[in-house]
Amino acid sequence: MIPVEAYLVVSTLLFFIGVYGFLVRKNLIGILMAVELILNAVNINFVVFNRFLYPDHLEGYIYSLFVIVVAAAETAIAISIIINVYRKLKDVRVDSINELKN
Amino acid sequence: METITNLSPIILALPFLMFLFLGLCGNKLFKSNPNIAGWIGTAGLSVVAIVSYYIAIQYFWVEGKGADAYQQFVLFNHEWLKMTDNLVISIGFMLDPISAMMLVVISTVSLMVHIYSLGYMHGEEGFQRYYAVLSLFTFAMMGLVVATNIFQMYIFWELVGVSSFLLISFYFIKPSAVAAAKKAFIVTRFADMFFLIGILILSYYTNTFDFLKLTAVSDGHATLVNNTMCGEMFMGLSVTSIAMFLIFLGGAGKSAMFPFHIWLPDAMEGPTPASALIHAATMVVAGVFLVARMFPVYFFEAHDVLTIIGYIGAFTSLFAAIIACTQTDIKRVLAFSTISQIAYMFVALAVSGYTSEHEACLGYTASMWHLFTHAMFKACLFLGAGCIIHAVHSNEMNAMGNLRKFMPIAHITFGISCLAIAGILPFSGFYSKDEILVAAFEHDKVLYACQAFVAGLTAFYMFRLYFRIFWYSENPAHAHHTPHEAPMNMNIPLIVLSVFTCYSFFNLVSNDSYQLFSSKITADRVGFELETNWTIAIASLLVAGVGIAIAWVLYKEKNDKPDMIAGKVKCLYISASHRFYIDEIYLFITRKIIFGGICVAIAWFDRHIIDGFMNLLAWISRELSYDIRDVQSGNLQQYAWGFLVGVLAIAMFAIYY
Amino acid sequence: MAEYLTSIDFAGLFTADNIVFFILSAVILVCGFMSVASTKLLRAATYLFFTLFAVAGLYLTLSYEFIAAVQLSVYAGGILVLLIFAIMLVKNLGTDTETISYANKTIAGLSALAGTVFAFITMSKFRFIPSEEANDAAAMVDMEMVGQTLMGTDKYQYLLAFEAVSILLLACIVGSIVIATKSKED
Amino acid sequence: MNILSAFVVVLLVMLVAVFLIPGEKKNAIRWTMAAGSMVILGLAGYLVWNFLAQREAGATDKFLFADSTVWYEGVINISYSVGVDGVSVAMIMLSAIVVITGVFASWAVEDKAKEYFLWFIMLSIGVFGFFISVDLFTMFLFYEVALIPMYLLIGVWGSGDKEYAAMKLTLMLMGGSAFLMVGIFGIYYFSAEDGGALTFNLEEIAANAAMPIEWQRVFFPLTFVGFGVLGAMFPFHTWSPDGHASAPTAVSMLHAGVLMKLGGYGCFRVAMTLMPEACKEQAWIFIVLTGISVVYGAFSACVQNDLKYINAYSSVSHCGLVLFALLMMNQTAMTGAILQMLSHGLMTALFFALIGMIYGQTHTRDIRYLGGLMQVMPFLCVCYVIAGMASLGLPGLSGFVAEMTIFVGSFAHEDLFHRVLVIGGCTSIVITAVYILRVVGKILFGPLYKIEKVGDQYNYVSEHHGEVHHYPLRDAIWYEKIATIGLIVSIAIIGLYPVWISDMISESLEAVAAMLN
Amino acid sequence: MDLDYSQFLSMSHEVSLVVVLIVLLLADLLIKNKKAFQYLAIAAFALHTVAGFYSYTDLAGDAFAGMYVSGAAQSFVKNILNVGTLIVFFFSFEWNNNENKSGVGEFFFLTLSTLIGMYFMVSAGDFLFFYIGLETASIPMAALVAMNKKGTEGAEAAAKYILTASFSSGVMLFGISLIYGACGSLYFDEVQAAFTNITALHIFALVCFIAGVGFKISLVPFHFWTADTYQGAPTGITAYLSVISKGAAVFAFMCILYKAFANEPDVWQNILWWLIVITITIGNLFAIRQKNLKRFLAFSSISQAGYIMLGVFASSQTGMSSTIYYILIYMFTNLAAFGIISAIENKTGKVGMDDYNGLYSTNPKLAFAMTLAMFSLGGIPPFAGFFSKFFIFAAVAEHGDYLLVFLALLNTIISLYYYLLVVKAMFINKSDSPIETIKIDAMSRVALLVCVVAILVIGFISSIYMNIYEISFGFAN
Repeated sequence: MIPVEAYLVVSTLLFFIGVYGFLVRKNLIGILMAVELILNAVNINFVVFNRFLYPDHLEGYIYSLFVIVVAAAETAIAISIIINVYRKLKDVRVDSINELKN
Repeated sequence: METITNLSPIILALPFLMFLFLGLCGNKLFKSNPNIAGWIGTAGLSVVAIVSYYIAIQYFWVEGKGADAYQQFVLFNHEWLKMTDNLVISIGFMLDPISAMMLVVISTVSLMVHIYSLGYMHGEEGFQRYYAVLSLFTFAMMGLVVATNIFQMYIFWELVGVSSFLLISFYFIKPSAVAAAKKAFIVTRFADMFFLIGILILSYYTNTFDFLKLTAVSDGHATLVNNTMCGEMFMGLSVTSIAMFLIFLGGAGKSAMFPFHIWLPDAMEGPTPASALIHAATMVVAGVFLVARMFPVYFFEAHDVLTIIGYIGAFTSLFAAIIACTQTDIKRVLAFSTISQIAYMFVALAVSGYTSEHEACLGYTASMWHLFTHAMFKACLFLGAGCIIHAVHSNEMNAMGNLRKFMPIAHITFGISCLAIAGILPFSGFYSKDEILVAAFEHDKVLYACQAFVAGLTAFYMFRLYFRIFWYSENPAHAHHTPHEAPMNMNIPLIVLSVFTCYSFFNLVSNDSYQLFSSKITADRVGFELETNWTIAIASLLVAGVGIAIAWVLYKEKNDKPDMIAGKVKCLYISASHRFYIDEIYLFITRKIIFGGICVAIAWFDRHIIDGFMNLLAWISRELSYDIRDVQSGNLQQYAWGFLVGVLAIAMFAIYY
Repeated sequence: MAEYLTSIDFAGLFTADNIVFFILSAVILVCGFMSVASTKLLRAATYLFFTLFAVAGLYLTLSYEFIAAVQLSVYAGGILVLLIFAIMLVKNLGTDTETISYANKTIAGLSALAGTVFAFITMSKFRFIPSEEANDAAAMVDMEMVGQTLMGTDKYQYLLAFEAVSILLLACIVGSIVIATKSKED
Repeated sequence: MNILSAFVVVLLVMLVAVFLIPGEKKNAIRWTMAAGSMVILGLAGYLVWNFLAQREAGATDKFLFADSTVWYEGVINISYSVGVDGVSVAMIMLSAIVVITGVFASWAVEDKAKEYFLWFIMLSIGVFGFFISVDLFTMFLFYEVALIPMYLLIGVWGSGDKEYAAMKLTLMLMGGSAFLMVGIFGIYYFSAEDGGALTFNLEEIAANAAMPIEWQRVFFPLTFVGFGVLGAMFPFHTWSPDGHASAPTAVSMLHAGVLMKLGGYGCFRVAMTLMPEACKEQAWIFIVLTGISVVYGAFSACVQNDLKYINAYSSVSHCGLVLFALLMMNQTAMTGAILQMLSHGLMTALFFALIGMIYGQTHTRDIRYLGGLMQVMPFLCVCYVIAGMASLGLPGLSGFVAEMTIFVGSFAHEDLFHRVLVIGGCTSIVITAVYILRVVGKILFGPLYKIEKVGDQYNYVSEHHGEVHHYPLRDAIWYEKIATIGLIVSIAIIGLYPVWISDMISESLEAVAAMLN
Repeated sequence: MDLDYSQFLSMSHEVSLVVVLIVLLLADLLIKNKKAFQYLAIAAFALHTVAGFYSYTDLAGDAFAGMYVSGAAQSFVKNILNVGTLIVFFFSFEWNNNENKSGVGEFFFLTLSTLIGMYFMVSAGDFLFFYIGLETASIPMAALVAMNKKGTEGAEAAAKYILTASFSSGVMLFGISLIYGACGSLYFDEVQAAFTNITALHIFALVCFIAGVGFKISLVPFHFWTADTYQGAPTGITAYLSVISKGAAVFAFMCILYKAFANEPDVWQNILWWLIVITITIGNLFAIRQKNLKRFLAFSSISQAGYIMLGVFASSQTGMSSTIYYILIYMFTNLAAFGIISAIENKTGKVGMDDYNGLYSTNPKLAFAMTLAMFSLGGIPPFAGFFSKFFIFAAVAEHGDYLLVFLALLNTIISLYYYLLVVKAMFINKSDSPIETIKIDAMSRVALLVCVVAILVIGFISSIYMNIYEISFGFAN
């Protein structure tokens, strides 16, 4: 049987790949994609913990379901906001939303 | 007794009320005719004088004499400020030989000055103010001499200081007067600080301010001081000595002893009558009075201090006399002469014994006697000088000369007073000064020699003054501006005071008057039989005669001998005429070291270091605020990075800390 | 070290389960990394699709079919499509290559690496004890159970969350419309 | 209603009244202020008389006219408690005098007079509230209420570098209250033994005396420094010169006259009374600091050129003496300290009033550019001399009484080191004389400087950036006279007949002094 | 399976708000007159608010087997949120009438959606429900932020907000997943039981969770979005974000810490200690030099968040009550400030601090109200802010951490400095072209009056704080 730790390694790596992506991606949509990676990593965690450690109840299972749903909603709003940014600035690069600072 | 008690408050209350009345409404009420203010003041003071005389006479001849000694009466004593149950400042009235004598001195001179000023100050701006302050001074001086406790004395001590300030700065438009007033006040204030510290030390140990308790004597000790302070040491010195020395320093300040003497010559910037009253007759002897008041303590518990006082006095008298020989401003000459004469009184006290068993017990009497006679003749001299200045509109000797034909009354009274101060028989100065010399001779030959020499110097410079004013060659300016005799109200005081100077003529009538002081005013208040020591008397007469003779030779007529002599001892002459540069030293210390060094440094320190530190704090937060502004870069990914690093750092901190 | 290596049953590693897991993990990680490292955004989206797919596969191996299905339909079918729409909508975005400075990469990479290492260290301190029931049939989830869990009101049942999330979705729809509709001034 | 609360209520009524009067009716506002502050003064006089009568009749409570209403309970025990002992009565009297003279001194405020007086009343509320409170919370509340109006009063109506000064003053004082607040929490949470009901009531806290010594060591310095900042203790005094220099006349008066007293009063009432053991341990540190204040302030004053700076530094010196004496911890010295607060309050208010009045005409306070004013405005100048004399401790005026009580009391300390410090402190009486006379000699006496006489009218001539201004000069007007005479009379009353007030104060200090010894 | 739908009825606040939501959805379709719609919306919500107070006492206990927790404290907090939201609606009236004509219905719908999300957070008894509440409260908020149609700021602010929000929720989820892995449950009470004998993993999970919530509360270093978003958002929304959203998050956070992590308080207290100090200091330092009032208030609200967290840190009944009390007063105070800014911005479009120079001479009443708000924020008596600060410090002092009190108090000096800068601008600074005398609309005026009265009197009415104390449940142990 595959140990929980193995899954954890995968999810953690995926999580930080997502974080890395968030930090380096040059445009907003790319950043949004990185967020999806992060959420997937989290989901793996929930599912694996549920499956291997606490199979009595479906807590992690349901949680990951909800995360997927919320992620979808979030993405929808985020994309419409990005489109909005594009409409205003004709640009979706991160550097372009740099008016508000200091 | 009851009468005295009932009358005594008048002596303090009347001048004070007069001060308030004249000070508050004088300007308004007497705007059209300021003289009325003067008359009211004089009238008030006459009442005070009468009451004072009455009390003094009653005390000396009726009430005062106890079984073997004069008693010390506390006529009233009102609690004024209660610090602890024992340390209470009261305002009271103590009647004993010296205070009774001082009542007479003060009221006499003050009355004379009041009368004199009616003429002298006539038409001056601030006439009412002048009389108000004179009343204040009289009040303060009276309060000082009748003090029942040392703190009351300190209170009035300060008050005479301030009235002196106000009188010196009477011509406040003149910068020199203002400077002199400031100098007088600050120098005496500086000395007062020592007085205060002395009081603090004394009261800390004895737990009382009361003179009666402090000066009570039994078994050859000032009991209270001996019991509480004996053996207490501070830095290797006896605490008693320290305290008493500090108290003496307070007196030295008021009495212009070296090195606090610098304020007195400058104080002559004030109106001349005020100088006569304050800076010649009364206030400046407060120091002598203080030491006399505390005499038992000095004598029994701090005799070493008394010795120091003696040497300081001797030095000061010599020092001032030398300077007096070179001054050309007549009021300054008189001022240095005052310093010198007061120093005499200190010497007398210093050499005195306590009871007639001790050697030189007449020193105390002599000191008080000299105080009395000096007050009279010096006031007379000053008032006379006032007349002269009034006449020639200058203080400088050069503006005078040959005035005897213009001002006969001034000439005669001035001459009599000069004789008195020179110690020529039969004028009052002879007796008092002679007793001092006798006492000094008995106690310490060095002091005697010094004082005898000073007596000669005194005679010299006083007659130098006299000749320069009344003889010498006439100032050509007088041709078109003839000096004239002063009005009557100025001359009467001169005459009255010179009569006092000549009081020794009464000796011819009765021996009692010769014994007047020795029978009544002694340290132990018992009295003794005074005998003239003719050896010393003749010696001092001779010395005085020599002095007068030299003055006669040099200054009777205009000649070049004085300049020649001055040329011979150029160095001495110049430094003496510059008062031995003591003022310059003071100026250096105050201006350069205290102001320029300490004050400026502290002010700088305050602005730049202390305040700078506070501003630095503000500056740091502001700068920090600007320095970290780029953290909020506006870049989304940097925000996330900050978030991540924050999480990691906090987690590490929480785990490993 | 040698002792540790010998203690591992290398032969036992190559079971079917393990091989599937390795492959899926490799796909997840490699494609995940490619999706953030790729310079072309459309490619990145494609890599992301593979990653999502592989994650769904992972769920399947854990016999959580329903969640795998949701993953596929919502993520691959919904979110990714949205993303691609957006990429297409924005001019040149699909074809532009983006260059990222090395400094940026280094800092981000090091931070992420530090995070990873740190996460590993913390996790290694904790002993996860697998449930004894983990391999039982009880651990399998059938649809009825999922339904009951979602619709129940007892403990470990999530009707409330289900209802709550509906409000969220509704609000998000409204929100998206508000933002996306061109205002009259534009 | 309790007579003590009446002070606050009357002020609140004034606040509302002034608020309701339209801003253009300046005279109505002024007379409302005058009437209100008359009432306050009357109340204060009545309070003093009644207090003395009750003590005479044998009332032995620590605080008379005590009254208490529970405010917060349970979670935190706060009550609105009032009460006065001799010390607070003296302070209330002082405040009443300064407030009414302050009103007259502000008579000439034209710009936004209404707002000015609103903040002025607010300040007064804080002051009176502070002195009547015996509950630490309300005390602190009123304390801060008194501080904050200063910002606007200086910032809006001040002169010179007013914005900087106002900000500095406010921040430093609030910094002090930050220290203070920690101390107050400490006091509260150690106000009763374990399990006892915590309380903010000063009397109960003192009675419980529950704070362990190791905590006292922490909270005493915090509290003392907190109040000490307001008391201008070295090295936290630098707000004072700038603040006073920039403040409008009446505000300087109130601030130096009353507000700074809050510091000393608080040090005594809170820090020392509630944490006596730590006070005994640490007093020497603060004695050294305040001793430095005394001499340092005086020396600094000697070389200042701005009249207000001189007076501000002199306040540093005098207020230093207050704390110095308090820390000597015997009845006489503490009595002296309270007397000094009283006396300094009155005379510094007088000083600032006079400086304001002179400045109002000459438009400069720099003593280098003034001279001979005595001929021009004799009334003001005579008052200035009197103020100066009070400041340098002339007998017959209040300063002497206070300083001498302090010196005698402090010198009674049994420790030699302390006595030596007292001697050091004594030097201040000389330095004070120096800087007071410097001013008097420079600007009041001497020939006219920069003043020209045209007919009967004197004009001050000043050149500013090549422009020549002629400011007409005059002597005091009636309201200025009321303000100055009122203060001088108070100073003289204390100076001439101090025994009643010193007894009143001394009585209240007996218990505290006994505890501290 | 036993489905007890009647449990929904015990969620009176939520149900009532959902009803309002539905009514508004329908009304938006039916009523074309935007003004009338606004009146209706405000009236409906006001009704809900009032009703909220009546449901105050009869509710207690849990529903849905502990997933939903409601007690007097939660009810009270919801009521506070209601009142705050109502005031925000009042202030936004003018803006909705003019600039947001096309999106009035959406404005209300989205705002109320986020509000219901906050209800969920407040009443959560389980991490899942909490998470959903949090997202409900934050995702639609991005849409609200983007409603600022003027310029590019709204879009930028919304983009920054939504992306950082999703990042932070990712981190928080990671933390929650680890908590789940370590504790085996997501119900707070069960986590409490299991969250003992902690390891590094527990702490890491906890920190991730704190970061996620800290993002909402804008604790440093999770605060970066705050200033940008506040500045870019419509002023009404900024007010809403800074007060309502923050208040709800703090309370929810407190409940979770006091319940779920009650067994290991030292760990999170230690973390919070530093977070608070850093938050207050950094917030203050940034606020010092801000020239845009909205941005200025953003940083001020960051440092205020630090102060609020002091009550959480205190971990006691007093701590909880003073936190709620602080939120209450902070709400009125900050809303007053934002109300004035919003009113002036609506009329003149000016939000710079320099624009406020000489405001007192032209708009004395507004300047006066602003001064009150600034003094109250700075904690100056006798205004309400003083009491809230005092009580929150008292809670920490009761906990025994005097050093923290001291540091926080030192920071109040800095904060006082910049609050006084605003006062200085209005009263002292001279301006050649001050903002002209403006007449603000009746709605804002009423709301402003309410805020000012609240600032003036709340502190003096002791029963408010005492009642809050009664209903606070405090630390679980």
